[in-house]
Amino acid sequence: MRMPERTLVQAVRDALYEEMERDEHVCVLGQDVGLKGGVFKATEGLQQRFGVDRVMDMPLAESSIAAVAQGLALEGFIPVAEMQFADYSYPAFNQIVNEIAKVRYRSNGDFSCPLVIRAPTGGGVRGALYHSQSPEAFYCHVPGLKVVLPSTPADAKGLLKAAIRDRDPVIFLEPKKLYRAERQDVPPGDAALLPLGSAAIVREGKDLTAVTYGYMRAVTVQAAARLSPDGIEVEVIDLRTLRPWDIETCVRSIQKTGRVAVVYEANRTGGFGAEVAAELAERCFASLDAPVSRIASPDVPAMPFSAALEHAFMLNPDKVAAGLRQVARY
Amino acid sequence: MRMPERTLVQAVRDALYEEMERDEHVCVLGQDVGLKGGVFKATEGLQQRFGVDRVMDMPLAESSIAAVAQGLALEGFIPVAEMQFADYSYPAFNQIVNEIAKVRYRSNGDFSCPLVIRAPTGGGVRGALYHSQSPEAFYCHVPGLKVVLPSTPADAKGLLKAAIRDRDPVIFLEPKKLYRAERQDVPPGDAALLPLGSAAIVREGKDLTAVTYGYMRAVTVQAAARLSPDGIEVEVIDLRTLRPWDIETCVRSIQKTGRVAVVYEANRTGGFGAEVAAELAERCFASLDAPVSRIASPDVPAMPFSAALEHAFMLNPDKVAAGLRQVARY
Amino acid sequence: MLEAYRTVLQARALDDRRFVLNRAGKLAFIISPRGHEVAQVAAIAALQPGRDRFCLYYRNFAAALACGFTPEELMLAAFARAADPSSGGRQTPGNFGSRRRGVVIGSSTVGPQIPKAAGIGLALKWKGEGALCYVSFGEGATSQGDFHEGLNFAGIHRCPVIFFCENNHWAISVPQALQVAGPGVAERAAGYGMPGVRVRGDDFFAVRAAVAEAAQRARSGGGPTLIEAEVLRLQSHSTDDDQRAYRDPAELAAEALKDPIPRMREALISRGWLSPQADQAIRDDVNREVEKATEAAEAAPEPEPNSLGRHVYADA
Amino acid sequence: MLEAYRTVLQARALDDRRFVLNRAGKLAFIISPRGHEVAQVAAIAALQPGRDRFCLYYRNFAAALACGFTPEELMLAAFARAADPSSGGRQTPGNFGSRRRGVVIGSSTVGPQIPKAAGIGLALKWKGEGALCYVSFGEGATSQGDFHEGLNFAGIHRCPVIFFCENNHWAISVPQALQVAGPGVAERAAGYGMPGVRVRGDDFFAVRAAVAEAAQRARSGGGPTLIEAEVLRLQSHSTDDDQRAYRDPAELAAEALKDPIPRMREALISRGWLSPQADQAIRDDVNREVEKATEAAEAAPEPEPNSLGRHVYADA
Ligand SMILES: Cc1ncc(C[n+]2csc(CCOP(=O)(O)OP(=O)(O)O)c2C)c(N)n1
Ligand SMILES: Cc1ncc(C[n+]2csc(CCOP(=O)(O)OP(=O)(O)O)c2C)c(N)n1
Ligand SMILES: [Mg+2]
Ligand SMILES: [Mg+2]
Repeated sequence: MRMPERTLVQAVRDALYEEMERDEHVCVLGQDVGLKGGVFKATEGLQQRFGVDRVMDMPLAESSIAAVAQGLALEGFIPVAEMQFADYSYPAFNQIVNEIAKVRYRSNGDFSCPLVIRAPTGGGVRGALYHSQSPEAFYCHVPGLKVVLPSTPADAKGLLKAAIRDRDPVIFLEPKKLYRAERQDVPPGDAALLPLGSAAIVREGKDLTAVTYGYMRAVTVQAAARLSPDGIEVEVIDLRTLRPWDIETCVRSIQKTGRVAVVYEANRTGGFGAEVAAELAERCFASLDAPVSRIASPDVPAMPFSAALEHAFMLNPDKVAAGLRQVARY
Repeated sequence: MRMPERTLVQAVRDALYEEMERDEHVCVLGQDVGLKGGVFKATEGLQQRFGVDRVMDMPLAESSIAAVAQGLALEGFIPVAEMQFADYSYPAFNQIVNEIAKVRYRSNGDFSCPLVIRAPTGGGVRGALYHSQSPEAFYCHVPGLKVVLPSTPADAKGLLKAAIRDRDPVIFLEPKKLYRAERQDVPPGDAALLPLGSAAIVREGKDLTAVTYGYMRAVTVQAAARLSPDGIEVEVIDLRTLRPWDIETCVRSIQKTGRVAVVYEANRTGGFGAEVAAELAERCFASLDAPVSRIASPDVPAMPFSAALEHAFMLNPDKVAAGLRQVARY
Repeated sequence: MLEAYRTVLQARALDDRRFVLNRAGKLAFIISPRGHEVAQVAAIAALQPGRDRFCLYYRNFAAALACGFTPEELMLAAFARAADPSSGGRQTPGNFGSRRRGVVIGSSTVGPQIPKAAGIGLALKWKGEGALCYVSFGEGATSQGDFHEGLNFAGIHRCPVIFFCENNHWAISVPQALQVAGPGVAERAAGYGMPGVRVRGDDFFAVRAAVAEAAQRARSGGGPTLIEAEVLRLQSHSTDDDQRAYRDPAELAAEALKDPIPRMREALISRGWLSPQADQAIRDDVNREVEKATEAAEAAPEPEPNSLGRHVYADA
Repeated sequence: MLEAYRTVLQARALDDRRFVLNRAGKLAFIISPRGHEVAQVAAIAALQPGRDRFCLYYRNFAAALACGFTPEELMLAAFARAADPSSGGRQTPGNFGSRRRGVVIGSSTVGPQIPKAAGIGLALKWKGEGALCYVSFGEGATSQGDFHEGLNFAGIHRCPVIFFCENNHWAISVPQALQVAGPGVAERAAGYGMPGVRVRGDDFFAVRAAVAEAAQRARSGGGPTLIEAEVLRLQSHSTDDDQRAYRDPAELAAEALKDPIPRMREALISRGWLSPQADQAIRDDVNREVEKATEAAEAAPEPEPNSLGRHVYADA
């Protein structure tokens, strides 16, 4: 059977559609998710199919979007809430961090709050300071939350379906730059399911490991190709889930290569790449032939609107290749 | 002249008092900061001295506390806003991260927003899940913010005065466990001033560097003393300012000791200690005789109310000493 | 009716006992419902524990009893014992939760339960079984953005929610005049297209009637109601606070004379539903219960240190 | 008066030009004020740019012109040029800021300017010079907690603030019925103890009068006012949106006939303040200006890539 070619945003939509078909408790809520189908079309057609209750246009108030989702989850529904942009999840920060993440713990297991909060993340689409941020580090620091950040259509579908079935709250960040970047064969139905917490080795190599996620996966793979002619073979690992993250796969790779760079799109200081780098530097100390290096965005609020400044901000294959080369040559 | 013996919370109050005397633009706002003088007494007597405008009791709404402070700053006042507990700064997260931190950048330097947001942080006072959190990593990941976390009365006074005079927004976190833990001679007036961004070597040692901050400074110093009889001399560095942090002082110490542990009270994963560890592991690669180790709190939402569970959660000299010993023996 | 009165007395006696234990250094931290008890018990008396949902706040000690928590359970929470049904000693006492009783676990954070209750209300509306969600909070909480977002959402979708504000006119040391712009909390309701009701919180019958009417509206698809019960905070905010530092002594003295419990007793006696003898019998009984609860709770085991990491996620 | 009319025409002509440039792939992203221009210019006409403060939102293109931004400056922002006075090309056009003009730099985030304006109002009250803070937003923004917190604070302290809601009944695709519980935005004011006024946004004189009255109140210590101007969104939300996907075609067609600019012209002509000839002359002049502004802005240099790291902190 021919698997359908889907973009990442279509894969997200497929996952929502299938899970809503599977379980009538699954519902979608957010700004413009209804007739408009979301500003990126991730919920297109869902309201027509499932009605205005199960696909609910919410007021412009992110805190209440998270809170209402939580209320629904506490009553046995499985809400998938959309934050229109990850940059706009901050008004909901208290609901997410103090409330949703801690429901299970603070009730000593009597209550739980399984829900998904989806949000487009990252830059590269001329979105400027407030439609380009990469806030995953905030959520990765919160015990009680899981954080997923896929980078391919198939992963997005498989992980979103798994997130919806997970028993804990999941922050699901979708790199908007990749929404329509490529088409891929995506398995139909449950064949797509992928467990949370497992990384993918997306390029094999023996000289150097690059650990990355999200849009940086594609950039890193391209960068790796540029090192190949010089005899440097980079192994690229896509984490896919950031909390919990797949330390073992990374460690095994570094034991082979002896070198590792962490490539991430967020601001360098305090980004999730710091956690990855710190952990791998500790675990792999004896195997390392070079320092664990971080290749990340500059410590500038986010990428400006100007194309020239956006370009200056963003990592691209050239910059990443240069960074990888340094690690290889150390 | 005999310098007065002050607790940390008194030193905070002294700094506020002196800065308000010095510059009539300095004002204080927050819940219960007025007649009550703050739930920890950090603003005691200020309203009586400076009046209800300059020391303003705010409604129970953290987002507006941050927003009003920002409005005042934009008009040339120098607000020092209090969040009653750092755990309750999250309702203001959008105002802090999207607004305050980015005013200067997004206006290309036309506007600025110099203000201070003070909040008691950390645990150990039976405050349970919502009066014990250590959220510094969130703010340390935000370009445009500075983050200070002092651990002694003198540092608290000197750094708070500097924060008030700084031209950028500063998040000023005060370890509540230390508010009344010790008394110290604190220099009067401007003699107390300390620049932001400089660490202090608070114990010299040749065998191992422990980088820490906040309440963990005292715990680490005690832990270090337990290693001394075994001939292990730990150099303890108190970062004092977390953004920007004093990398050079740490690097110099590690060049001497060859070993480093980062000790922090926050949840381990994604904590600010990850940034410190990642950076030092990279910078000091050639000098390191052991992996950079992190000694941190478990990935549990925060410390429970039960004394038994609080104790199980918190780092103490025993736990830290055990961690340091491992690094020394690697 | 006498059941409700008994619950009010239980709350007071337990609270008094907790204070003694706090002074003796045995309990770390207490928030007293003193002055709010009658309003709380009256509100719950108009509802259906077991069927309805309750998002309580930290001062709802008497409401928790009315929802079915036993004195011993509340003492277990005060002592942070493993058997505390709300959180196994993880939260400060006052964060009530019990899935089987429909009491939704809260946090110490002021305000977030309000839009959460709107979401629960939406779920209950979808379920269509006539259950409602009751959510309570102080007037300080009405300043939070979450208050507005919760009322707005519930108003738009006509969720079966009762927003119950216990207005004691103080948020720790901040008086209502610096907290609530405009005439009061009840007046906020009109802006959301819902009825707003102000009621004397020391009048058991008035509170119960106001809540019963709101419940009737909620159950029949008429949507949410905002009720403001005016009460007195006859104690400092918590055992960490001393209100004499910021309140007028004359006002405090005057308020001390307005304890709602004697008023409730007199109402019952004047209606012939209670005799002084019966009153004394209930009090004695309650006191014995408090003793037993205290002893049992104090003797109960603390949480196991190695349980610290449990329930962060489902699989641990 | 003709000045204001000219500003309205400027806004329309510039916006039309931006759309052409957007279609030609020269401008990345535009938010049109189409349908809001008259209300915006009327509001600013009642105020004192240079003296007052203005917290504008992204749809306030016409308001920005009324505050003193020049066509060329706004085109520089559209092209994200280095000389864009608001942000040097860092923000999407529509985030207006100019310290010397009292236009407080905003962000693309919906809502946070509302309590910020309350804080600015407090500062202005302290300064005591009679200046006020004007803050505008759509009806969607009224759902944010920040709306409530801002009005509550300004109400408590009687800050000199004008809250100006441009209610076009849509927040991207979400209609007012799913956004605003209750009768409307203006009715929210009473709950905060401030006057709430609803006004037709296509009536220049009515808007100007409402804002002038609010300004008079603010300057004389009477506190804040909430004004709701009813307007139409005669374009899709932005160039990234197509409202035909979610709106009734008949309604769209009916609204297209209600453009407020012809209405304003007719009002001026019927009062004898404008002749058809004068109107044409203004239009020709405005068109020339738009051409010049576009050419100059397109030719202006982009920001230097190495300026990326500037102004994160004061010392860089
Ligand atoms: C978000 C948040 N901010 C601050 C606090 C600290 N705090 C706890 S109770 C309280 C006052 C609450 O007053 P009110 O809502 O009137 O309830 P009352 O205690 O008077 O019953 C404050 C400021 C908190 N718990 N949560
Ligand atoms: C906090 C936040 N959430 C979501 C968005 C995305 N967004 C931008 S404009 C808009 C609709 C705003 O509608 P309204 O306030 O009515 O103003 P209008 O555009 O109709 O003038 C939305 C949802 C945002 N910018 N900020
Ligand atoms: Mg109160
Ligand atoms: Mg609108």
